[in-house]
Amino acid sequence: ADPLKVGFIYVGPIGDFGWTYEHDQGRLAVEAAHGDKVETTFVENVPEGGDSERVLTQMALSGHDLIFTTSFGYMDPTINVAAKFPDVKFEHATGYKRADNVSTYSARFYEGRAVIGHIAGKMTKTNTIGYIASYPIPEVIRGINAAYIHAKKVNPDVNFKIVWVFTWFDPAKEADAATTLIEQGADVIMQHTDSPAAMTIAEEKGVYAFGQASDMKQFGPNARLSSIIDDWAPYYVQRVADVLDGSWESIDTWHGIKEGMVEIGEFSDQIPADIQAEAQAISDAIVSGEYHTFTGPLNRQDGSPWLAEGETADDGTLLGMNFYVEGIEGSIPQ
Amino acid sequence: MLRLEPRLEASRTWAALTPVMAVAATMVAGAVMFALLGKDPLVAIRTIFWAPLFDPALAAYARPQILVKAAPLILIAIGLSLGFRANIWNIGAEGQYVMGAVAGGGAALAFYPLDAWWLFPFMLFCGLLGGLLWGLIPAFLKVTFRANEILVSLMLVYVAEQYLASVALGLLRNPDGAGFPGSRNLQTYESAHNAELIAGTGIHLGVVTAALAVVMVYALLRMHRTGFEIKLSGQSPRAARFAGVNQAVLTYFCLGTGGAFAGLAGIFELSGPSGQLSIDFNVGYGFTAIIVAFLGRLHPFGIVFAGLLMALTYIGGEMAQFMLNLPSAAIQAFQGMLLFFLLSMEFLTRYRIRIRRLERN
Amino acid sequence: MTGMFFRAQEISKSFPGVKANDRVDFEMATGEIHALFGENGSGKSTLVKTIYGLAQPDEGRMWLRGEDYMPRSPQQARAKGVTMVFQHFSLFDAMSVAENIALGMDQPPPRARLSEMIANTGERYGLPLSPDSRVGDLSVGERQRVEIIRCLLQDPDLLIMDEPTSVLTPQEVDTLFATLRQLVAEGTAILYISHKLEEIRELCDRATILRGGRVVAKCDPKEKSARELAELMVGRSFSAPARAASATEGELLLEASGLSLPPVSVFGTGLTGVSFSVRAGEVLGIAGVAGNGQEELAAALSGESRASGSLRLDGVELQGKGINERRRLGLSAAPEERLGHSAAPDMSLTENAYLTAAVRMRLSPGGIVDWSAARSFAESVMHSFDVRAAGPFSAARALSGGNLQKFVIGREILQTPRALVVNQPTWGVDAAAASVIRQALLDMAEDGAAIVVISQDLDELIEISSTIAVLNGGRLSEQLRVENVTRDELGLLMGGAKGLREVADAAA
Amino acid sequence: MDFGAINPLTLIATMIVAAMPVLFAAIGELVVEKSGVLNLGVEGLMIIGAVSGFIVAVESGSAVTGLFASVFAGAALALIFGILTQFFHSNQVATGLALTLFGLGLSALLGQSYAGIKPPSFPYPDFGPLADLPVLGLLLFRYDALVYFSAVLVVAVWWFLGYSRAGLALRAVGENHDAAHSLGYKVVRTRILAILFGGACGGLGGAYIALIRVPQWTDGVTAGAGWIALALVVFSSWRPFRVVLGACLFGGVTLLQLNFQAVGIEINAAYLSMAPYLVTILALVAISGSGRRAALDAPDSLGKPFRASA
Ligand SMILES: Nc1ncnc2c1ncn2[C@@H]1O[C@H](COP(=O)(O)OP(=O)(O)OP(=O)(O)O)[C@@H](O)[C@H]1O
Ligand SMILES: Nc1ncnc2c1ncn2[C@@H]1O[C@H](COP(=O)(O)OP(=O)(O)OP(=O)(O)O)[C@@H](O)[C@H]1O
Ligand SMILES: [Mg+2]
Ligand SMILES: [Mg+2]
Repeated sequence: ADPLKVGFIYVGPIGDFGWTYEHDQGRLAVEAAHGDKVETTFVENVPEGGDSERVLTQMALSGHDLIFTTSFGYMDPTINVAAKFPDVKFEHATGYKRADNVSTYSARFYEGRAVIGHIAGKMTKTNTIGYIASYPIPEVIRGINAAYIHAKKVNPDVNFKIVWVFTWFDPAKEADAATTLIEQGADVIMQHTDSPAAMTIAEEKGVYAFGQASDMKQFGPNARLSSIIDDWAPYYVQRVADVLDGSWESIDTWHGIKEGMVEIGEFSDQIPADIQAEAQAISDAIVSGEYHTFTGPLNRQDGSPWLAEGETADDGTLLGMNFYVEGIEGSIPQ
Repeated sequence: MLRLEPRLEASRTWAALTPVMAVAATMVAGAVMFALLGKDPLVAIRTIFWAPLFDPALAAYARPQILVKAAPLILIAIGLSLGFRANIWNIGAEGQYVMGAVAGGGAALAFYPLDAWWLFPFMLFCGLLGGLLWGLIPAFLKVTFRANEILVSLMLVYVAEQYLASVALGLLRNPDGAGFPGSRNLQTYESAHNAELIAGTGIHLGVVTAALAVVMVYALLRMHRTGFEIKLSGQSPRAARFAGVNQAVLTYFCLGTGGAFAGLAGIFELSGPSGQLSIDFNVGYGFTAIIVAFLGRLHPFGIVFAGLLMALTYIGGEMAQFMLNLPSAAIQAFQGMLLFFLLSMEFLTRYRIRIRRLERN
Repeated sequence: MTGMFFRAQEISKSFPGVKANDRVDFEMATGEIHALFGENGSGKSTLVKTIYGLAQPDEGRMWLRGEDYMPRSPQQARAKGVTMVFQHFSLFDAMSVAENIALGMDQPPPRARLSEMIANTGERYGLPLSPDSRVGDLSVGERQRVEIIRCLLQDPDLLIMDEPTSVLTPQEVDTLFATLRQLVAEGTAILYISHKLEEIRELCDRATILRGGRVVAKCDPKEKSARELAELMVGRSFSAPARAASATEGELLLEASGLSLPPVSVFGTGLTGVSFSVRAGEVLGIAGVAGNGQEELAAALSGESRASGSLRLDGVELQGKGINERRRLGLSAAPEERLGHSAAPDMSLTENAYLTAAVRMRLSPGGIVDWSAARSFAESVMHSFDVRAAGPFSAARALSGGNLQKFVIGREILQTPRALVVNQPTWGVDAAAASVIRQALLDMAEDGAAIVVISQDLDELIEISSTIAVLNGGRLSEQLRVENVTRDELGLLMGGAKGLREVADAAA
Repeated sequence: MDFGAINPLTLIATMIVAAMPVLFAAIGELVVEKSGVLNLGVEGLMIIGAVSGFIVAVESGSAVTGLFASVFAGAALALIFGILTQFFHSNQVATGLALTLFGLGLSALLGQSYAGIKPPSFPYPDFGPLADLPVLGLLLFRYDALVYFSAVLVVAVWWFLGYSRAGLALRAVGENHDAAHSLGYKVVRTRILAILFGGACGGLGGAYIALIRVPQWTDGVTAGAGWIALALVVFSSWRPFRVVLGACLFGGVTLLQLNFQAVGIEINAAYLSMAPYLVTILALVAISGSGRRAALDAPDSLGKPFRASA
């Protein structure tokens, strides 16, 4: 039989070493895992909006059986095109609209941030952690909260300096942001942007940082403490297998460390063994389900209660999270 | 020895021939590049130029899509061409496009979920106005302070982009969008949706408007005093003043028209193919349109041709990506080469090459 | 022919569509002032550009001091002692005098030394200049000094001057001639191009006359009358314009009082309290050296710039009215610069006819241009004024200077305005075309129009004006009957004398 | 809110480094514009310089070799622009934009396999004890070598334009190309050389981003710096030293904005990010509206095509 045709559309170039790069790694994993049974194709740098709808239609027309649409902004185009091609299956990343032939999937990156938040809280000497944030959306706010809660837990004096750069990917600006934070006393840098620029700066200035999206070890051999890696490969390989054996159906997936969609990069030797062990313990507890990143008691920034003692956050609140937890300074830009 | 001799009048034959020659030359140069990338050059070229028009599976869908993709380019370029002919350099159409979309989209969303026949025309009007006003800023600064409009309009692009980001995250953010940036999708807002006119083609009112704009500008240039004034002030500003042309009015007119057309393109795109006002709503039509305007030699019909050619290479390029695994960078470089060849061959319309012997003792 | 200082043989040069030089033979001796003249477009500039290395001939040979000479660039020409002052100044407004001069030299000395040389040379030839002033701030006469000093600093053996006097006062011309004679006495040969035949007779030892790119005559200009020279030039005889004996002046038609205008640019001149009045049938001549406000006055009258003061046409106040409104009321204008001001170079004659005639000829009712009416108007201008061109579709730039000038003046005259302002109607126009234009202006006056002619050519003004006034530094002198003034008096007024009384004092 | 956290000295030092890419590109474009040519393709030149500098640095293991490569690559791309505009008389605005489009595509193509690689590091001159001086050490003696080179370059361009014969000729060509031609200056040759110089500087500016400032190769790494450089030339009214000032301001506004955020001053970031562009517009209005002298510095033949008349 003809090989299964699997298409990917990417919002950036596959060489961005961030978001799109990791999705493309997933594509390559599909090829490796399924060999001759599949043929994969991709179109990169596709703007969200009308262009993506056209590209998706053309892919559907040209005989693709399964199409991964790997950016939030492809949500409505995916739904539109899926309605016209009921026989083609779609997988949309990070969105919330589904259909009979459209699944959604996303990763619980915040779980990873809990782990590195813990490490950061322990490792900072200046008690100042710099956070490079992209856009004020729930996903990013979730990450800040998760990291803050866990840093604060182990270091009550910790203080987050957050700068919003309003870009996912602008190496020069990210580098500037890192420099600024370091000059203002941050000795650990976290980022929710995709380029390794901040890591490089951290290496240069002798402070710590965490890899984001990919491991980034080569950019900061001394600076890098650990990393949160997006690993789409297990999911992609599985979903293709589902189509191949006919068991594919529309589902909503939100996977975390447990399923391997979020991976904590290897701990650096800079982290003392006991802290490594603690961090590993958090990760293990999350995997086993014993522990939820957002477990009460937690208040909102304004002091109003959010979660009572022992209560854990529901996915609905997490997905729409638009507030800081108590203790974080500053406000979310509007 | 080869000699270049200027022609007294631009050659119409060459004007028609050079685009063909430029495309041919690009195919040759592109073939070399594709071969270096390890792809079959003939297949690659064929895919880019042929598949969108004749591929059995894709052409029926892709053909009207070429019009859809070309429409904003043509609409913006035709507006810019007026200014360019008058020596008024609006290179900020990208910003005017954004502001048109923001203004029009904002107007529609302000009334959400109103169901009224007048909303759609009102939205278009606001889009036009948004682009118009954004275009009038460089006009005002040029007329009042003699500030260079190239730079002012360019700077305003970045201001508009920042403004877009701020409203996509704030004011116009979809309240039902789970906190994600971006507005409601106008495609699901019945009275503001710029729906396709012929089912399945994607052709929407913006395509028709672009065609109308081409005809209007053609008529303006050919028959109306304003068209004459535009050409005159472009060719010799002093003669224009002597002819009684009011340079300030003309500046407002050209930058305003360019802005209004770009704004219209923005709101058509937003309420139609794109649907959602997001941070990355604009994808460079405003800049590409400048090149389209020049490739079309600032002539209305030339702009139509250039716009369609650009759209063809976009769509063919996408096909080459998923059919042949060509990287998008290769397509972009290929388009760049096409532009260079078109620009360089234009000189054949203005010069003739003479081969002659040197006679010297 | 080795005895000759410079010799050109069978020089030919073609441009698309024209043979600018056609087997031109020509020679000069050391210390000779040689005139080169001919109609517009007869190939004078092309020939001298060849000598200066700016153009390479298609055919032909040249010798300098008996050696083969074929400069490939102006630098090579300068290295051999050949320099040139251009018809259109080759100066850089935003730069200083010293920088401008340095740019024209191949090995300029250090700045301080150069300034010293400029001062010395200026003193020696009576051409004072301040090395540090910006050229843009200088008057036209001073600009020419910059050009000349630039040449003199190179100790030229052959100095080429392409129409150097068209912008000078008679007094400045005298100074220039003195300089040139001094140079000749020092052994420099001068090749002198001019349309002013009287000047040629006064200054030059020999003359070569070009027509249609060919040498048509060589003569000693001192032995010929100006009229004979002119006839040699155009190849036929022609008559001087005649003023009808019956010409009578009617009532007051155009009246300006207290027109003032601030300078538009750093380098410009303004206008201060300009007043005059012109009757129907009267030709007012406005004399003056270029750069004393002529363009500004023309623009203030035409409506291109907004001056303060009052301007009335037949009692109707024109101030505050735009150029087309003035045309509608009957005041038309023809500016000095043909290409790029009166006419758009790349547009057809039809479009150029529409350019000013839209209002009076009603060529665009309701904004829609009636191109066929515009074409027939253009054709009638071409026909009435013998404008030679391929047709109304020819681009303005394809016309020779004289033909284009006939076209732009004819275009105004055929619209039958009540008053017409023309600036430099015959500048750079050959004698035959000039006489056609002057005659047309006189005819128009005779038909009852008021005419203002701004010109730097005193002979022309004396020939056609009924009254005359002098513009200096943006001020207009009193208006005098032409019979009551002499050339010298006018020259002094042009040079800055405040009024005839002062002129009289100077004479005493 | 705590202004104390902003250390003015480090901020200035960082601003200087942030200014380098646009400074190089702008000083090159200044020379190009002084010769009367408007090259809107600076962004394309920078990105090509960035990618080729990066590739060569990685392959040769030497950042300095990479910089030389970027200079050549920038000049080579600029040569295409030069040939099209000077020999084929193509429109400068359109050709410049096409250059940017082509540069972005080509750089992405060339750089495909270089993403995610760390380039060799760039030498910092060792000033020994000078670097430890209290204030001056930080302000003057702790930069990479290119910062010092940029100072030399700016002074050299200033001297060249103002005091050298060739610079005088270049200005003459930009001021009035017809007059320069009739005096025998090679207008086209001068402009081609200026364009090459501009390309070399643009390439160097791009390489500075990819090799020193960020340092890494990613698609679109120059992120609009070329456009800033263009604005900067006008902002400085074509004077070399003002380019330095402007470059620090431009590079600095982003840094200042980030610093404000980090100390908790809440100004809408979008509006702060607009600031540099609004400032340029204001500067443009100020120099165009008031200073007649400033207007004089604008090369008179800027952007006009030159056709030799003989
Ligand atoms: N190559 C060109 N570049 C710039 N402007 C042009 C060019 N060709 C035509 N135009 C202008 O565009 C307008 C329309 O020109 P077009 O060539 O269609 O008219 P035409 O050929 O004179 O008439 P027709 O199409 O009826 O033969 C006119 O104003 C013309 O001056
Ligand atoms: N660069 C050129 N390209 C095309 N034609 C040219 C060029 N230069 C001159 N010509 C033509 O060659 C002819 C001779 O021109 P030239 O300038 O030598 O005349 P001229 O005698 O100096 O006239 P004038 O008295 O008006 O200065 C004219 O028909 C002119 O149009
Ligand atoms: Mg036609
Ligand atoms: Mg001449």
